[in-house]
Amino acid sequence: MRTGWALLFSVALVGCGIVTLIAGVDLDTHGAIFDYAHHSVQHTGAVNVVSAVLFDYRGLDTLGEATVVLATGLVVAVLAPKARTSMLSVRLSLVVLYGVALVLPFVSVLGFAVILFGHVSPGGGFTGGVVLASTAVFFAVVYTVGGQQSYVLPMDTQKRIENAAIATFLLVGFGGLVTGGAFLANAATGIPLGEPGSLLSAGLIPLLNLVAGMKVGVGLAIVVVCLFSE
Amino acid sequence: MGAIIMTTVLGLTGIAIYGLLTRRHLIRLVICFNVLEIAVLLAIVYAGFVEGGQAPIVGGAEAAYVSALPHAVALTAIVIAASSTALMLAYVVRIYRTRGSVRIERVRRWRG
Amino acid sequence: MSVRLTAVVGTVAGSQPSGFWTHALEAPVLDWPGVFLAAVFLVYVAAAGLYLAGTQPRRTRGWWICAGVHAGGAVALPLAGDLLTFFILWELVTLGAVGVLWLEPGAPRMVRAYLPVQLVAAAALMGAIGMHVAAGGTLAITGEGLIGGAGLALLAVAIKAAVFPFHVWLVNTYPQSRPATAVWLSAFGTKVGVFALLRLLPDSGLELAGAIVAVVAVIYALSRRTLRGFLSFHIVSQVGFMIAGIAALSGAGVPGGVYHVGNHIVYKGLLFMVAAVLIERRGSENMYLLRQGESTASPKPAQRRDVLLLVAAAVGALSISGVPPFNGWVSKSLIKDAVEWPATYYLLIAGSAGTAASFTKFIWLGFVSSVVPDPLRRLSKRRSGRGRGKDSSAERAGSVEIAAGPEGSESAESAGSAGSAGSAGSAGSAVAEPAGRPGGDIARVGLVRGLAMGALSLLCLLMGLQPSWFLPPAAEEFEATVAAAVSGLWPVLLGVGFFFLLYGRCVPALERLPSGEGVARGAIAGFRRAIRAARELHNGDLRRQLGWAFAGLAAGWVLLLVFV
Amino acid sequence: MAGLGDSLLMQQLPSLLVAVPLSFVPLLYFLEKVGVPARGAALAGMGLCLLLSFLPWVEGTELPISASPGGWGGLLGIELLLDGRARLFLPVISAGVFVSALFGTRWSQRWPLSFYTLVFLLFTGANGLLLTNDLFNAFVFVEIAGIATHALVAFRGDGDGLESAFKYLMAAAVGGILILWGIVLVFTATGTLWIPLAAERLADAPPVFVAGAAVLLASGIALKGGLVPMHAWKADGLAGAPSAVAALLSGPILTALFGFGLRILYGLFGGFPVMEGASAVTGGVEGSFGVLGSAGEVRELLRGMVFVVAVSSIVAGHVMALAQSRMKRMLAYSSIAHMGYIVVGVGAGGEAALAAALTHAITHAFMKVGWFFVCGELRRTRGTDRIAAARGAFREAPWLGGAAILFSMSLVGIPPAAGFGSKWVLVLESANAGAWGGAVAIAAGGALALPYYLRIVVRGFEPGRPRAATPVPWDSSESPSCPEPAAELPEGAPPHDTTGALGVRAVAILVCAALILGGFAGYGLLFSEAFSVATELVGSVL
Repeated sequence: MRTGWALLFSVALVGCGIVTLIAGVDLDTHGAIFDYAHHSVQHTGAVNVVSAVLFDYRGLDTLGEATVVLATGLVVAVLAPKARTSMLSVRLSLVVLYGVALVLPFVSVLGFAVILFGHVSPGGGFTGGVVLASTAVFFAVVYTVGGQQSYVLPMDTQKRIENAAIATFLLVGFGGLVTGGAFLANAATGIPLGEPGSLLSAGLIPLLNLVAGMKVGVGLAIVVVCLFSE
Repeated sequence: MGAIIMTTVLGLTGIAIYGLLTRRHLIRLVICFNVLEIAVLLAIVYAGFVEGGQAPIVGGAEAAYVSALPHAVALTAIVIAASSTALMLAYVVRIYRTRGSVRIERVRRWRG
Repeated sequence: MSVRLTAVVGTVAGSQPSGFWTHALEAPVLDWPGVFLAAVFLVYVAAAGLYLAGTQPRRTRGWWICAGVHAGGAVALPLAGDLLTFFILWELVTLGAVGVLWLEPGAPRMVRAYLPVQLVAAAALMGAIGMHVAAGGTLAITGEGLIGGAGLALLAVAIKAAVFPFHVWLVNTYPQSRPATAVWLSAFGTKVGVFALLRLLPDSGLELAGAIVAVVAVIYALSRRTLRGFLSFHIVSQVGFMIAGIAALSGAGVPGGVYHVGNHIVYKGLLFMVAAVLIERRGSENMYLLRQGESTASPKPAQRRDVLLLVAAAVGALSISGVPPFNGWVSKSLIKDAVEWPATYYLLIAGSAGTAASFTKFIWLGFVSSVVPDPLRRLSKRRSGRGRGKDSSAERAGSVEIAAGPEGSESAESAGSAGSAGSAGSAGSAVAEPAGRPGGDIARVGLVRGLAMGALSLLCLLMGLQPSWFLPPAAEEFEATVAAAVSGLWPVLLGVGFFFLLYGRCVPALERLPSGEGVARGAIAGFRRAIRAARELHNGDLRRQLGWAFAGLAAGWVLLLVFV
Repeated sequence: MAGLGDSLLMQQLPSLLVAVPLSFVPLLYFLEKVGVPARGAALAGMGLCLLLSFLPWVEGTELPISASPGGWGGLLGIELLLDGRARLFLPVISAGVFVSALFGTRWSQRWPLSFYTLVFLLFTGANGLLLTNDLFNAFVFVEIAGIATHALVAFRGDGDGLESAFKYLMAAAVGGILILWGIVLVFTATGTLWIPLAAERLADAPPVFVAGAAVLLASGIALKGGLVPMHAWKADGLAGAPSAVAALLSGPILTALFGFGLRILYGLFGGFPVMEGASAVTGGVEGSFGVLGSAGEVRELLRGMVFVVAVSSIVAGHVMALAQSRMKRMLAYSSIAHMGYIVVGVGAGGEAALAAALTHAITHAFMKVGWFFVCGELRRTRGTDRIAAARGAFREAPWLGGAAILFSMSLVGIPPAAGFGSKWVLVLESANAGAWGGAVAIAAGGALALPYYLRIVVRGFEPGRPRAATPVPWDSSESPSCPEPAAELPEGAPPHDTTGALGVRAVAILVCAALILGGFAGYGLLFSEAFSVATELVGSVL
C-alpha cells in the first residue's frame, strides 16, 4: 500500500471521526443509563461495582473471555515446538537471580490478595490473574522455561488448572440455573450475600473471582511460556 | 478533558491505520493493531466518564461514581485483545521459523 | 422426470404466502402453437430416433440419456404453463445438448463454443423473468408475454435461436459433431428459442430484423464449402423467416411463423439425415468433393440407393426453397403475405431466392454434376497452393474444412454403420450385429434409414398438401392465401438461375466474407485480460487487503456524512 | 411433550445452547484424562447440541424465548433471545458443525483434544452470536468464534496454513475492532448495550453519530463476512486451512454472522424498508435522519451503497473464482459471490426478498460445506487441492463425483438441487422488490459460476491420473532444522486415515448431499418458514 493512499485513508477516517465527535459533543448521556453504583450492593452484595458487573450482571461476557484465553493457550501450545529450548543465553547476575527469588513470594501473595479482595476493593480476578501470570514469567525468564516447568507448575498441571477453572465457572452457572432459575444466577440461588464490604460477601462472586484469576493467570502463563520456548 | 482524550483516541487511530497500511515488519503490524485496540479501549473507558466521579467502589457516603459498565467492558476487551495479540505473535514466530523472515513479503505466497 | 420434480415443487409451493409464488405453477397451456410444436417435436424424435437407432452402434447410454433430456425438454417446453417450468425446461434443453456435445469427439472445442453463450442466454432469461416480475407480472404464461425485461429476453431468444450476430455457437457445433449427432441436435435448440420469442415477446416488432437475418445468413450459407456448415447457416436463415413471421402481427403471421418452425424441423432434419448419409458414403464433407469421392469410396451397389437418397434430398431442398406442393411453400407464403412493410417482403423474396440457389448448388454438387465447376476448381487450387495457414484460420472461422479429428472419427463411424466391405467395417458392425452378417447389416441399416427419411419426406408432402390438418382451426382464410401464392414460384426460379449463371463469379467475393468469430475472440481475450488484471490486483499483500477494507469504510463513511 | 414448553429446559434454552457446547471444552479434557477418546465424546456432545438446537421446533414452543444469564434482564445484564431467526439458523449451525467434525478425521487424529476443543469453542461462539441480544456480548462471541476459527486454520502448522491463519487473524481482528468501534458509538449515544433499548434511544441521537455507528458496524461485519472491498483476505485465509475447517468457516460461521447482521440491521437500525413505500416504514434511524436531510434520500443512498457492494461482490467473486487453480481458493471466492447474493436479498427490503435471502443463506451453508468436503476428499487422495490434480479422481470414486456434481448444480442454481430454488426465488423476489440490478447480477452469476465447477467435474471424470500426484513444495526456504509439527504428507505416503474413517467422511458428504436434495423437495416448507421469520423481522421495526 503506497504511503499516499495510506495517508489519505487514515486522514479520511480520522476526519470522519472528528465530524462524528463534534456531532456528539452535546451528548449528555455519559455512562450507562442504568446506575449500577446505586444498586449493585443491594443486588449482589459486592462493593466493587466493576466486579459486580463482571461476575454477576455480565457473567456471560466473563465466561466468554475466559474461554478466549483458554483457546489462545491451546493454540499457542499446539503451535509451539515440542523440543523446548532455554530462553535466554545471557547469563544473569546473582543479583537478579536472588532478587527475583526474594520478590516472587510477595508478588504471588499480592496476586492472590488482589483476586480474593476483588469484590471489596479495586482489583479482581483479571488483574490478580495477570499478576500471578507475571510470577510465572519472572520465573521463566530468570530460571529458564524448563525450570519454570519442572519446579513451579508443569504444563500438564497448568492445563488441568485451566480446565478445572472453566469447569467450575460452568458448574456455578449450571448450579444457578437449577436453583436460581437462570444460568450464572447469584443472589437468586439463595446464597447469603453477607455483609457488604467483608471478605465473605457478595455470594458467589469471590468464587468466580478466584476461578477467573486462576484461569487468567495460568492461561497467560501458558501463552507466555510457550512463546518463550519458541 | 474530553477533548484531550478524544484527540488522543483519534491520533492513535490515525497512526495505527497508517502503520497497518505501510509497515513491512510483521511485528510492527501487530503493534499497530494493538495501538488501534488501545484507542478503542480509551474511548470505551471515556464513555463511562462522569465529571467529578469517583472510582466505582461503593463506600458509605453517597457520591457520584463513574459508570462501571464501560470498565467491565474494557476489561473484557483488553483480555480479548491480549489473546489476539498473543496469537498473532505466535503466528509471527512460526512464520519466522518456516519462512525465515518476518518481512511482509514472506506472507505473500497466497495470492491471485 | 422434470415434470415430476416440478410437481413436487408445485405441491409444496401451493401453500406459499408470497404473492406471485402462489401462482408459480400453472396448468400446461394447450393452445395451437404449443401443441403443434410439441407434436412436431415428438414426431421428429420418433423419426430421428429410428434413424439413429438403426445406424449408430457407437452411441453410448450416456449419449442417449443426454439426447433424451435435450429432446424431452424441447417436447415439453411448448406446453409449459408458467415461467418457472419454462425456465427449467429451457435449462434441460441446454444441458442435454451440452451432454451430447461432451460425448462427441472433439468435445472441448464444441462445448467451449456452445456452453458460455448458452449460459449467458439462461442468465438473461432468468433476469428477464425477474424484471418481468418486478414490473408486476405473474409467472403464468399468457398471450401478452413479458411486461418487463424485454431487452434481456430478446438477448436470450437471440442466442438460443441463433439470430445472426449470435449464431457463432451454432455454426461451430453442429458442423463439427458427428453427422448423426447433428441430425439429432439440429431440430431442437433453435426452435425452442423461436418459440420463446412467441411466448415471451409476441409483439417484438422484429419483422424487418428477421428478414435481414434471413438474407445475410443465406449469403453466408452460399459461401460455405462444407455440407453441414452450409445447412447450419440455413438454419440461421430460416430462423430469420420464422422471426419475421412471428413478429408480423397481422393475421397469418403467427400461424405462418409457427408452421414454418414445424416445417423446418421436418425438412431440415431430413436434409441433415441426407447429409449424414452423403458424408458417410463419400468420406468427405467438402461439397466440391462429394462427387469425386463417389468413385473410390463407394462400389456399385450404392448407386441404386443413391436414387432414393436423391429423392429425399430433393424433397428437402424443394421444401426449404418453398416449391409447391411441399410444406415450406405453405409457411413461406403465409409469412410473406403477413409482413407489413414492403422492404421486409422484398428481403424475404431475396432470402427465398438465395435459399433456392444454395439448394440447387447442394443437389447439383451432391448428385448431378460430374465435374466440379471451373471457378471452384481454380479456387481450390489456389487455396492448396497457399498452404495450411489460411486453411486453419478459415476452419476456425466457421467455414470448416474437414478437420482431422472429426473426419477420422467419422470415417471410423461410417465404416461401422454403413458397413462398407472392409475389415474395419465388419469389426465395427460386429459390435451391433454379433452374427457378423455384413450384408444383412447393410440391408437393415438401409431399411431403417430409408424408413426414417421416407417418413419425413412424406410428412413434408403432407404438410404441404393438407395444411388445414395442421394449422389452427380458424384458418380457412389462410388457405386462400396459400392457394393464391403459387405465383410465388418466381423467387425459386430466380435462385436457380442465379446459381447456374452467376454463382461461379460470386464465389471469390463470398469467400472473403467477414465472420463474427473475430469479435467473439476479441471479447474472450478482453475477458481473459480482465481476469488477469483482477488476479494481479489481489496480490496477497496483507496491507493491501486491509487498505481496501479501510478504503471501503472511509468511502462509505464520507459519503454518508456528506449526505447526512 | 405437553409440559415441555413451560419447563425450565425450554425457558433456559438460550443459555443452554451457549453453555452446553462450552461445557464440553473442559469435559473433553477431563474425559480424556480418564481414558474416554475425545472423538467419541465430542461427537456425542455435538449430537446433544444438535438435539438442543431442534428443541425450539417442538410443537407449542412460544417464541421468542428470552433468557438472561444471571437473571438480570437485558437492561442490567445480558439477554439471550431465541427468536424465529435464531430458531431457523440454529439447526443449520449445529448440523454444519456436526458434519464438519465428522469429516475432520485427518487433523483430529493428530490432535484430537485440541481439534475438538476448538470446534466446540467455535460452536459456542456461533450459537452465542446468533442468540445474544447484547452488543458487547456479541463482540465477545464474535471473537470467540474468530479465535477458534483461525486457530483451526493454523492447524496444519505448515507455512501455508500459518500464512492463511495470520492473514485471517489480522483481517478478523481489524473487523472486530471496527465492530467494537460501532458498539462504542452506540453505547456513547444511548448508554446501553441492550439492542432493543439502544434502538429506541438511537432515535434521539445525532444522525451523524448514528451514521458513524452504522457504517462501522456494517464494515466490521462485512470484513468478517468478506464482502467486496473487504474480501481480499478471504481466499488467502481459507487456502491453507484444512478442508473441514474451511467448511466450518464458510458454513456455520457465515450463517451465524449473517444472523448477527440481521439482528443489527433490523434490531438496531430498523432495516431497509420496502422500496416503493419507503415512507411507510418508520424505523429508529429514519426518524433521526429526518433531522438533516430527507430520510428517504439517505435511505436510498444507503441502499445504493449496499447494492454496489453486493453486485461488486458477485462479479468479483465469480471472476476471481474463474481464475483460480486451487479448489479452496475458488470456493472461497465463490463464497464471496454468494454473500453478495444474500446481501442483494437483504438490501431489496420487504419480507419476500428477505425470506429468499434467508433460505439462500441456509442452502449455501450446506452446499458449500459439501463442496469443501469433496475438496478434502480429493486432497486426501491426491495430496493437493489443485484442480489439475483432480484428474481421474471422480472416475475412481463415482459417488464423490456424483456429490460434486450435485453441489455444483446447487451452487450454480440448476434444478434438482436446493440452490436452484433459493436462487430462483432470490432473483424473482429481489426483482419484485425493485432491485432489478441485483437480480440481473444474480442471474448472470450462475453463468459465470458454471464454467469453474464444470472444469473440476470434467477434470475429475477424465481418465488417468495426474503425473505429479503430490504437491510441489512451493516453500523451499523452510529450514529443515525446524521440524514442522504437521507437514504435508510425504510423497507417496499412504492416505493418513484408515478406511473406517473414510466411511465416516463419506457419510458426512452424503449427509450434505441428502440435505441439498431434501432442501429442493422441501423448498416450499423452508421458504414459508423463512417467510414467517422475515415477516417477524420486518414487523419488529414497525
